[in-house]
Amino acid sequence: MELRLDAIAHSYGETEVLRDISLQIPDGRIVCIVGPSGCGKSTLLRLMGGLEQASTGRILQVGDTPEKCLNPLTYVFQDFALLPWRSVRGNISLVLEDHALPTSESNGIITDVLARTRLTDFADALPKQLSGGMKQRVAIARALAVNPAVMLLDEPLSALDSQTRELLMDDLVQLYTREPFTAVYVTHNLNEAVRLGHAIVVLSRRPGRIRDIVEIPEPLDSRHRGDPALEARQSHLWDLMREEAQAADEELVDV
Amino acid sequence: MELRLDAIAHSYGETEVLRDISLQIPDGRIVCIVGPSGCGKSTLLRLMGGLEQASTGRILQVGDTPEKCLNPLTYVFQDFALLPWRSVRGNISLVLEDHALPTSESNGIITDVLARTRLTDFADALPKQLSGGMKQRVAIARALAVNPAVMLLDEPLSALDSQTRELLMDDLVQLYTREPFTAVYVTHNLNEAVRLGHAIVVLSRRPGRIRDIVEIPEPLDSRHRGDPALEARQSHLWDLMREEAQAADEELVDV
Amino acid sequence: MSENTRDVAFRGAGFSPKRMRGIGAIVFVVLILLAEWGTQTGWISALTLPKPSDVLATFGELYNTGRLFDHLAPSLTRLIMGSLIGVSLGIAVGTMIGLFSLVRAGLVPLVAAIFPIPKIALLPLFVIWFGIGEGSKYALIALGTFTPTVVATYGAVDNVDRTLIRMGQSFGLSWASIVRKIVLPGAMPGILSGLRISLAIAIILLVAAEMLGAEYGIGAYILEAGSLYDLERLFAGVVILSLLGVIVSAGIGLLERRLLRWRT
Amino acid sequence: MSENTRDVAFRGAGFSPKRMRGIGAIVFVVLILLAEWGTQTGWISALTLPKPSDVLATFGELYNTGRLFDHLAPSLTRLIMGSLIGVSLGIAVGTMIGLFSLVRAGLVPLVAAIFPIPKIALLPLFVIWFGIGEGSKYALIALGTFTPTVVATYGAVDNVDRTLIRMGQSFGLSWASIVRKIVLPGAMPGILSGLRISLAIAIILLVAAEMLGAEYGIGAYILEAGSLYDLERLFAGVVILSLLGVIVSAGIGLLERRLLRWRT
Amino acid sequence: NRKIKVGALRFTSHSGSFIAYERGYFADAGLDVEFEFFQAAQPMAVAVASRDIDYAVTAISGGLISLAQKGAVKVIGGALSEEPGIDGQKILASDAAYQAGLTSPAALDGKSFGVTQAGSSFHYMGSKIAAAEGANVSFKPLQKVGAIIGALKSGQIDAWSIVPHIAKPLSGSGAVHIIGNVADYIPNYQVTTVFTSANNAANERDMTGAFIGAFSEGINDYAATMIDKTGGEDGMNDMVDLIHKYVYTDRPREKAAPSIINGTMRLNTGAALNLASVKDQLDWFKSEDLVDASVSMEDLVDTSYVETIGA
Ligand SMILES: Nc1ncnc2c1ncn2[C@@H]1O[C@H](COP(=O)(O)OP(=O)(O)OP(=O)(O)O)[C@@H](O)[C@H]1O
Ligand SMILES: Nc1ncnc2c1ncn2[C@@H]1O[C@H](COP(=O)(O)OP(=O)(O)OP(=O)(O)O)[C@@H](O)[C@H]1O
Ligand SMILES: [Mg+2]
Ligand SMILES: [Mg+2]
Repeated sequence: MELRLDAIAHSYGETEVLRDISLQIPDGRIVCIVGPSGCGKSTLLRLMGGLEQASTGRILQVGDTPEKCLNPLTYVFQDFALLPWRSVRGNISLVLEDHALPTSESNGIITDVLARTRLTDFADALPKQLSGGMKQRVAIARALAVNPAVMLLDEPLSALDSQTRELLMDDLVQLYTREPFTAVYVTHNLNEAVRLGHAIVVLSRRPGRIRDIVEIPEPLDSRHRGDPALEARQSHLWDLMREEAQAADEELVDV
Repeated sequence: MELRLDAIAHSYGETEVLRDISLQIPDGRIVCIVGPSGCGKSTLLRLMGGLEQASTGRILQVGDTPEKCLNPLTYVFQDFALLPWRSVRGNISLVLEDHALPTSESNGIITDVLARTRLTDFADALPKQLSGGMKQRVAIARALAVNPAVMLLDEPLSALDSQTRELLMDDLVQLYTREPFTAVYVTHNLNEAVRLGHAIVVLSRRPGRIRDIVEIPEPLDSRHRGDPALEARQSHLWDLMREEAQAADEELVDV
Repeated sequence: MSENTRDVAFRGAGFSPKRMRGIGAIVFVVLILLAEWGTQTGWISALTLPKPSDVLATFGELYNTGRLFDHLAPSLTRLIMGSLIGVSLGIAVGTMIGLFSLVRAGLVPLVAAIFPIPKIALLPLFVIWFGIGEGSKYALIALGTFTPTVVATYGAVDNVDRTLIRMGQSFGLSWASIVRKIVLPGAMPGILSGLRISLAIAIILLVAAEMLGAEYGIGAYILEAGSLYDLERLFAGVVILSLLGVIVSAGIGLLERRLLRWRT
Repeated sequence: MSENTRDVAFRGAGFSPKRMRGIGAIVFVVLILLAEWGTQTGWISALTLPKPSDVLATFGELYNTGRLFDHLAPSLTRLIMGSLIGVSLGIAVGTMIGLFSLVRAGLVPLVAAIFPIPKIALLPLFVIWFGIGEGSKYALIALGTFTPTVVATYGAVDNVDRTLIRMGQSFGLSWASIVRKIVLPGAMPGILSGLRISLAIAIILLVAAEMLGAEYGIGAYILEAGSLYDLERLFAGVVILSLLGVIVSAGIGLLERRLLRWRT
Repeated sequence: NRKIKVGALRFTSHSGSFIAYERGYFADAGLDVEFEFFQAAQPMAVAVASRDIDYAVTAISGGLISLAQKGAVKVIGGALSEEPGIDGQKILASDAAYQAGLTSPAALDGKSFGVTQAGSSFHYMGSKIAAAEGANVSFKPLQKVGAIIGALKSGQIDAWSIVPHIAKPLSGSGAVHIIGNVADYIPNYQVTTVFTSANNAANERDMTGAFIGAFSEGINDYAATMIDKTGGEDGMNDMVDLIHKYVYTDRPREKAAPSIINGTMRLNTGAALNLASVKDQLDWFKSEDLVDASVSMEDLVDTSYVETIGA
C-alpha cells in the first residue's frame, strides 16, 4: 500500500503550519522527513495517520493492505506511549484485544513480535523496569503486532541516548532487511536520516514546505557508520538546513 | 587549576557505582567521560564538584584559581536547571548576588557573558519562551559569569535535538578557541566526545572503572564534521563500548 | 497493486475538552426555573424548598435594609483574620517540615492526627480556651486552615525540583539564598493550590465558628434561619456563602495567573 | 603554578529529608506527659484540658462496657455507606465531566457552587428531605464526599497522558476500550489521592451527620459529651475519630501501593 | 460604675434583664451592664465558666451541672417557672402521630420525643412525662429547635415539649397538635435559673448581690405588668415596646406583639429559687448517668443570694 499526499496545507487557528505539501510514500520504502524545530513534521505525520484533519488537501491510501493487517497506519511515538500499568505482553495484547482474535492466534502474534525484537525474556516486565531503548523496542513490537501497511515513526530515537540510538538503528535496519516495510520516519537527526531513509524530504521552516527530496540509492544494510559517501550527504543536508535550524532555535515561544 | 582524582570509589548502600578511579584533569583542557548508561558518570562528576562525598579516595584541586573566580567548580546540567520564574538576566544574576559585588560590576559581567553567548537580545525573556538550545546557552552564560576554574558539564547537549546539538557544539568550540577553559564533559555521545575532548576517558559498566583513555591531539577548531580521522576514532570508541552499551540497555531496573 | 484508493479516515476525535460558554449559566437558570415552577404549582412542597423568587426577595430585602453588610462585614473579617493566621502559620510550619528532617519526623504525625478531628466537636473547648469573642472564631478558622496548609506546603517543598537546589549548591549559594530564591518560589504553585482548599474549608468553618455566640455574620444568619426553619433566609445565606466560595476561588485563580506567569 | 593543593569541599548537604523513626512517637508521649503533669499539678485547669489518664480510663470503660462498639458500629456503617454513595457517584460524574465537553460545561460551575456550602447549614433541610433516620446521615456524608471526588476525578481524567489516548486512537481502539483501558487506569492515581481527601471529609462530617437524631455513634457520643461539658468523654471521642482518620489514610496508602505498583 | 457582662438569649423569658437595663435598675445598683447575646443556652454556661460573661439566665442542663462540679459556675437564683394557672410549656404531637392515636401523653409509649441534646431541658421534661405515664420513649437529639420543628412537622418524631409562644403558632398550622401541659407532670418546674461564675458567687458578693437586686426589680416589673396586668393595656404596651427592642427585632411591632404576649410566663418574684425542683432535676441527671453521681446540691447552688422556695 502506498500513501499519497495531495496539496496538503494545515493551520492551527492563525498559525499556518504546513503549506502545499504533495508527496508520495512508495510501497516498501522508508521516507524520512527532516526539518527545523516546529516546522510541522509531527503535524504532517498526524495528518497521514488520520489523527488530525488537514485544513485543505487530501491524503489517499492507494492499494490493498497486506493480509492480516489489523491497523494499516500504525505509529511509533517518540515517548514510547506504553501503558505503565501493563506488562510488555499486556501492552502488545492491548492493540489486539479489540479485534476478537482467537487467543491462540493473538498469543502467536505476541510471541512472534517479541522474538523479532529480542524481548522474549522481558514479556512480564513493567515499563518502569525497562531502559529507554527497551521501551522503544516494546513500542516497535506493538506496532509490528498489527502488521501495518505503513509505519509512521515520529522521532522514535530522539528520547534515547546516543549509544542506545546506535543500537536501535541497527535493529531497525535488521528488521527491514528481513522483511521490508513501508514507513514514514520523522527525525531531527541527519545521521538517522541518511542511515535509514530511501528518500529524505527536507522541510523549510514554518510554514513547512518541501525544500528538497534527497534520494539515497544504497541499500540499508550496506550503509555503515562513518561511510564517507553518507557523510557527504549528511553534510549536504546540514548545509541545506543549518541557517534555518539556527533561526528556529532562536525563535521566542509565544506562551 | 587542575583536578586530581586519587583512587576514588563510591557506593550507594549495597550498590557499588565507581571503583578505583584515578584521573587528572589538566589545566586548560577538556576531558570527556563516556561510558554506558548507569556506569556512574554523573556520580563521578558530582564527586568532582563536591556535591557528593566519595566513599573512599580523595579529590584534590591543585593550583590557584583564576583571578575573579567566584566559584571554582561550576556545573552545566543536562536539564539546564534554570529558575523558571527568573528572566535570563535574573538567572545569571542569581549566582552573583551572594558575592556582594558592586552593581556596576555584576551588570558588566552579565552583559559580557550574554554577549559571549549571543543572548543579548534575550536578556528579559523567561525560560519558558526559549527553545532548548537557547536555555542551555543561558546555563552556559551563567557558568561563565562566575569565571570558573573548572567547568563540569553533565551531558549538556543530551536534552537537545541533534540539529541544535550541532549548533551548540560549534558555540562551545568557539568559546574555547577564544579563551581556553578547563572542563570535564560527561556524555553518551561519541561524536561530541571526539569533537570536544582533548582526552576521552572510557568507563566500563557499573561499577565504573577506567577502561581506556584516548588522547586526541588535533586542536578543537580544526576538527570538522565527517573528518575521517575523527570518524575512525569514534568507530574505535564504539567498538570498545558497543557490547557493554547493549548489556546496560537490556538491564532490568529494580524499583 | 489494484487501484484501490481511499481517503485516510479521521480517527483522532474526542478526548479534548472544549470550552462551551453559557451552558453553565443555562443549567443554573433551568434548575432555578424548575424549582420556581415546582414550588409555585405545589408539586414541590413548601417544606422541601423555598420559592426561588422568595429567596431573591429576601436577598433584596437584606440588601436594601443594609443588613447584608451588617452580616457580611464581621464574617469577612473573621474569614480574613482566621485564615491569615492559619495560613501564615501553616506555611511557616510546612516549610520547616520540608526543610528539616527532625521537624518533619516530629510534626508530620501530629498534623496527621489533628487533620481528621472535626472542629465542631471542639467548640465547647474553644470557648474556654479563646473566649466567646472574636478570638475563638479566629482560632477555629485558623485551626481549620492550618492543617491543610501545612500538608500542602511541605508537599510543595518536597516537590521543588531537586536539580534546581543542587544547582544552587553547586554555585555556592548560601542556605538562606537557596531557601529564599529557589525553594520558596518553587513551592509557590503547590502552596497556592493548597490555599484554594484551605479557604474553601475556612468558608465552611465560618458557620461553625459563628455557632459560638455570634450575633452578626452570615453563619449566624444561616443558623438563625435554620433554627426558625425559615427556608428563604436559609437559602439566601447559603447562596451568599456559595458566591463567596466562587469569588475566593476566582481570586486565587487570578493570583495564580499573576504570580505564576512563569509557568508554561 | 604554585603547589596550592586542597581537597574539594563538600557542599551538597541538606535538602533531602531523611526518615527518622520514633521522633513522632516521642513528640506524642512528651505532649501527653506534659498535659498529665499540668493537669495533675493544677497548672492547667480542669476546665481547659482533661487529665490524659482520665481520658484513658474513660476509653477503657467504654471498651469494657462494650459501648465502644455500640458507638463504633453505626458510625462505621454511616461512614461506609455515605462515602460509598458519594464516592461512586462522584467518580461517575467526574468521569463524565472529564469525557464530555457538554457535561463539563453544565456541571463544573454547579459543583463549584455546591463545594463551599457548609453542610451543617443544610441540616434542617436534610431532616425534611431525608428524614432523621439513617437516610439523612448517608445523604450528608455522601454530599460531602461527592463534590471533592468529582473535582479530583475530572482533574485526574484531564491529566491522563494525552499521548496514551492518541496511541489508543492510532491503533483504532474503540471509544469504550480507550476509556476502560487507558483513561480510567490512568486517572486512578488522581482518583485515589482524591479519595484520601474525601474520606477525611467524611470523618469530619460524621459529627455533623450525627447531630441529626442519632442516639449511638461516635459523633453523637462527642456531641453529648460536649453538651454535658464532659471533657474526658469529649477527648476520648476525638481520639477515636483521629485514630479512624489515621487508619483510613493508612488504608488508602496500602491501596495505592497495591493498585499503583506500576508507578515509579 | 462597675462594668459587667450579662449573657442573654433574645427570648421573652429573658425580659427581666432587659427591663432592669432599660429602666436603669442596673445603673442604680452601680452596674454598667453590657449584654452579650447568644444563639443557644449551652454556650452561655461555658461562657460564664470561661469568665467571658458574668451572669446569665438559662435552663439547668447537664453541661451546667458538669461545669458546676468542676467548680466553675454556681446557680444563684431562679427565673422562669411553671405555675398552675399560667399558660406554660406545651406537649406537642405530630399530625401523623396524632391521627394514629397520640392524642394525650398517656399514649406516648413506644413513641419518639425530640430533644436538642442529651441532658437538655427537653430531655428532662420528656423523661419526666414518660415516667409519669409509664411510657417507654426514645429521645432523638436534633441539636437545634429548628431541626426539631422540621422533624415534628414532617412526622419524623412523634412528640415534643416547648414554650407556648412557639407551640401555639405551630398547632395553628395544623401540622402539629397540642396534647397536654408540662405543668401537669412537673408542677412548679424551675425552668430557668440565674447563674454566675463560682468566683463571682464567692468573692464578689457585693456585685452579685447588686445584680440579683436589680434583676429581681426587672422581674417584678415584668410579672406585675404582663401577668398580673397591674398597669392595664398601656402598661402592657409600654412593656411590649421595651421588650421588642431585644426580641423579634426583625419583625415589625404589630407582628411581634402577639408573640411577645403569648410568650408570657411566670418569672419568680425576687428571683426566688425553687430548690425542690432544682434537686429533682439534679437527681434526674444523676439517675440518667448524664452527670457524675458525686455532684451535690452544694456544688450546684449558692443559696445565699435569694429566697428559696419549695424546699
Ligand atoms: N494542537 C495544536 N494547536 C496549536 N498549535 C499547534 C498544535 N500542535 C502544534 N502546533 C504548532 O504547530 C507548529 C508545528 O508543530 P509540530 O509539532 O508539527 O512541529 P515539529 O516539526 O514536529 O516540531 P519538533 O521538531 O519540535 O517536533 C508549532 O509551531 C506548534 O507550536
Ligand atoms: N542518590 C542515589 N542513590 C542510590 N543510587 C543512586 C543514586 N544516584 C545514582 N544511583 C545509582 O548509581 C548508578 C550510577 O548512576 P549515575 O547517574 O552516576 O550513572 P550515569 O553513568 O550518569 O548514567 P546515565 O548515563 O544514565 O546518566 C545507577 O545505577 C543509579 O541507579
Ligand atoms: Mg515533532
Ligand atoms: Mg548521568
